Amino acid sequence: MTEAVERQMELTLPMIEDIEIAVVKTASDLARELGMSGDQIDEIAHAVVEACINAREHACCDDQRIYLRFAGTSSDEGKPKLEIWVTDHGRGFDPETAKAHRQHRSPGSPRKRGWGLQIMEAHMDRVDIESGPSGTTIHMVKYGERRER
Amino acid sequence: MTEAVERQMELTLPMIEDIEIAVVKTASDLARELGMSGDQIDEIAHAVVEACINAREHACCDDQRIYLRFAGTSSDEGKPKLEIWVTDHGRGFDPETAKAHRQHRSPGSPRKRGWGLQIMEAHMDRVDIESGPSGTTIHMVKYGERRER
Amino acid sequence: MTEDLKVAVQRRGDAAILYTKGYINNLGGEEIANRAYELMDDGVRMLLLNLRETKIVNSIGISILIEVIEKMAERDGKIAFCCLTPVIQKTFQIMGLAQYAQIFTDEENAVRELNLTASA
Amino acid sequence: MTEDLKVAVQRRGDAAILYTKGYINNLGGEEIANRAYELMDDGVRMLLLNLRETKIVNSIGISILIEVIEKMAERDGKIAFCCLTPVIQKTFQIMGLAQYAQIFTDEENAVRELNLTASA
Ligand SMILES: Nc1ncnc2c1ncn2[C@@H]1O[C@H](COP(=O)(O)OP(=O)(O)O)[C@@H](O)[C@H]1O
Ligand SMILES: Nc1ncnc2c1ncn2[C@@H]1O[C@H](COP(=O)(O)OP(=O)(O)O)[C@@H](O)[C@H]1O
Repeated sequence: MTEAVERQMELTLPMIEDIEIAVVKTASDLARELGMSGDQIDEIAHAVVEACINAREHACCDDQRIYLRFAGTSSDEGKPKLEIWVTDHGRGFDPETAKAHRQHRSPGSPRKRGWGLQIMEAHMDRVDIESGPSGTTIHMVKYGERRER
Repeated sequence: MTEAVERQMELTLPMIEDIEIAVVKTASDLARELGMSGDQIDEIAHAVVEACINAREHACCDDQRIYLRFAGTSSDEGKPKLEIWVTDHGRGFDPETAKAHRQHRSPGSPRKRGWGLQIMEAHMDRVDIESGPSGTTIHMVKYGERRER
Repeated sequence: MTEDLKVAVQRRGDAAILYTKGYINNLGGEEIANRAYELMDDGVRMLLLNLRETKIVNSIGISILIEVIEKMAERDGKIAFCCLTPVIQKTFQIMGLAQYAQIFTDEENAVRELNLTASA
Repeated sequence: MTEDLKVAVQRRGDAAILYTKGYINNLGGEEIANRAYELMDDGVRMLLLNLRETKIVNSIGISILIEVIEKMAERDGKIAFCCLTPVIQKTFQIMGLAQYAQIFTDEENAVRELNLTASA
């Protein structure tokens, strides 16, 4: 019998260069405590990096901060689960428009940008975007493997 | 006539290695906006570094976070002023005892540690410590030069 | 938090192996690009990027690598990668980079397949 | 945020100049110490630390530098510093380091005063 683990963490970080590394560190520590595998931790890391650089690059807000919330659970009953919310108080955007303009692999001319949302979706089990004139929240969920015993 | 500047910022940071660099960056940006000189900004930077590494090294708490608050003012009337609060929810300490055991420059055997509080005091205009079993807050104040015109 | 990208280069005749260590963000990508362009100016037409010590990348950094691949292709050269973590490899696939550059599991394989001559 | 300390060494006969770039924290201090011990093992007895590209230090990093100064003194060698920012110089004074090591404003002065021979 392993114990049930519950983890909560909230952070308010300055929007400065490479601040995503602090987020990666925090998310990785949490995911590890929940018993996620190395590759799963890496996927979470790559997803939060993209969410953070989007907040820093696109939010364009006076409030130069990124708000993070992590909630993790892990127990014998089910798969470990880590939820992450990345919020900025920036100008927001229309996710549908952004997705429509998303870059594709067009042979011969891979486009420069527009991969962030796709990377988040590819690495996480669920990505929801809530965005409006007072800011954006990216909500991401990752499930680990059921623990072996 | 220059405008009066008021700046407030609160952050909640993970207690991870080198997180003080994020604090230095934030404090430096604020101090610069208030019109402080390069050396004053550097002094503030060195003081917050020591406050943050103390929180990370000595707090020993489950709540692996450092709480920062900055409040800056600058106007034609007086000197620019930056106040910084560095808080942890750790085990606390007795500042008087710590000060009594503080290292001195003893020729031939400079001691390894015990300089943090002295560095903060040397670089800032005021340092107050509030500490108890539920944590520690270091409150520091720095005044800039009166602006020339 | 300290994740400055470090780059080391091993020249092998007309080819070179570039080793990265750390986070490939925009600055990291530019650092790699600058070194790659120096090598290209110096005649290198086969460049292997060994990412063994890179555990994390971002989409801006990788988009810069795509530019480097394109510039190398314009000069009829080739860029290949080796020693990617599974998640970086997956990211390369998402970004379509895997279409324009060969990816090898380890350096030995890459050196053999690409016929990289010994250190000159 | 990326502030990994970088160290470069210039050997000058029995002396050496060690250039630092970045934040001198515990890891940075240890990096400097390791390079200094290598040089000491290799016969260097006069070591100038040029901190021109270091803008920030912490008390743990500096306490490691104090250890290096002591180890060098045990071997009848000497460590000196140059190109400190005013605030780093002040920090050195607070920590008493200024008593055990000479501090020069610029490298030229240090090289002249310490009689550092040209690059060997
Ligand atoms: N936090 C955000 N605030 C405002 N706009 C955003 C935010 N995140 C994404 N966007 C918008 O969505 C677009 C697509 O984002 P993404 O897929 O990450 O690609 P990229 O960031 O490379 O442009 C961005 O170009 C931007 O216009
Ligand atoms: N945030 C803190 N929480 C608990 N104890 C602290 C804290 N800050 C300082 N202390 C105590 O005060 C002592 C003196 O601190 P300082 O002058 O910074 O020297 P050093 O950190 O090098 O020991 C520390 O050794 C520690 O016992």
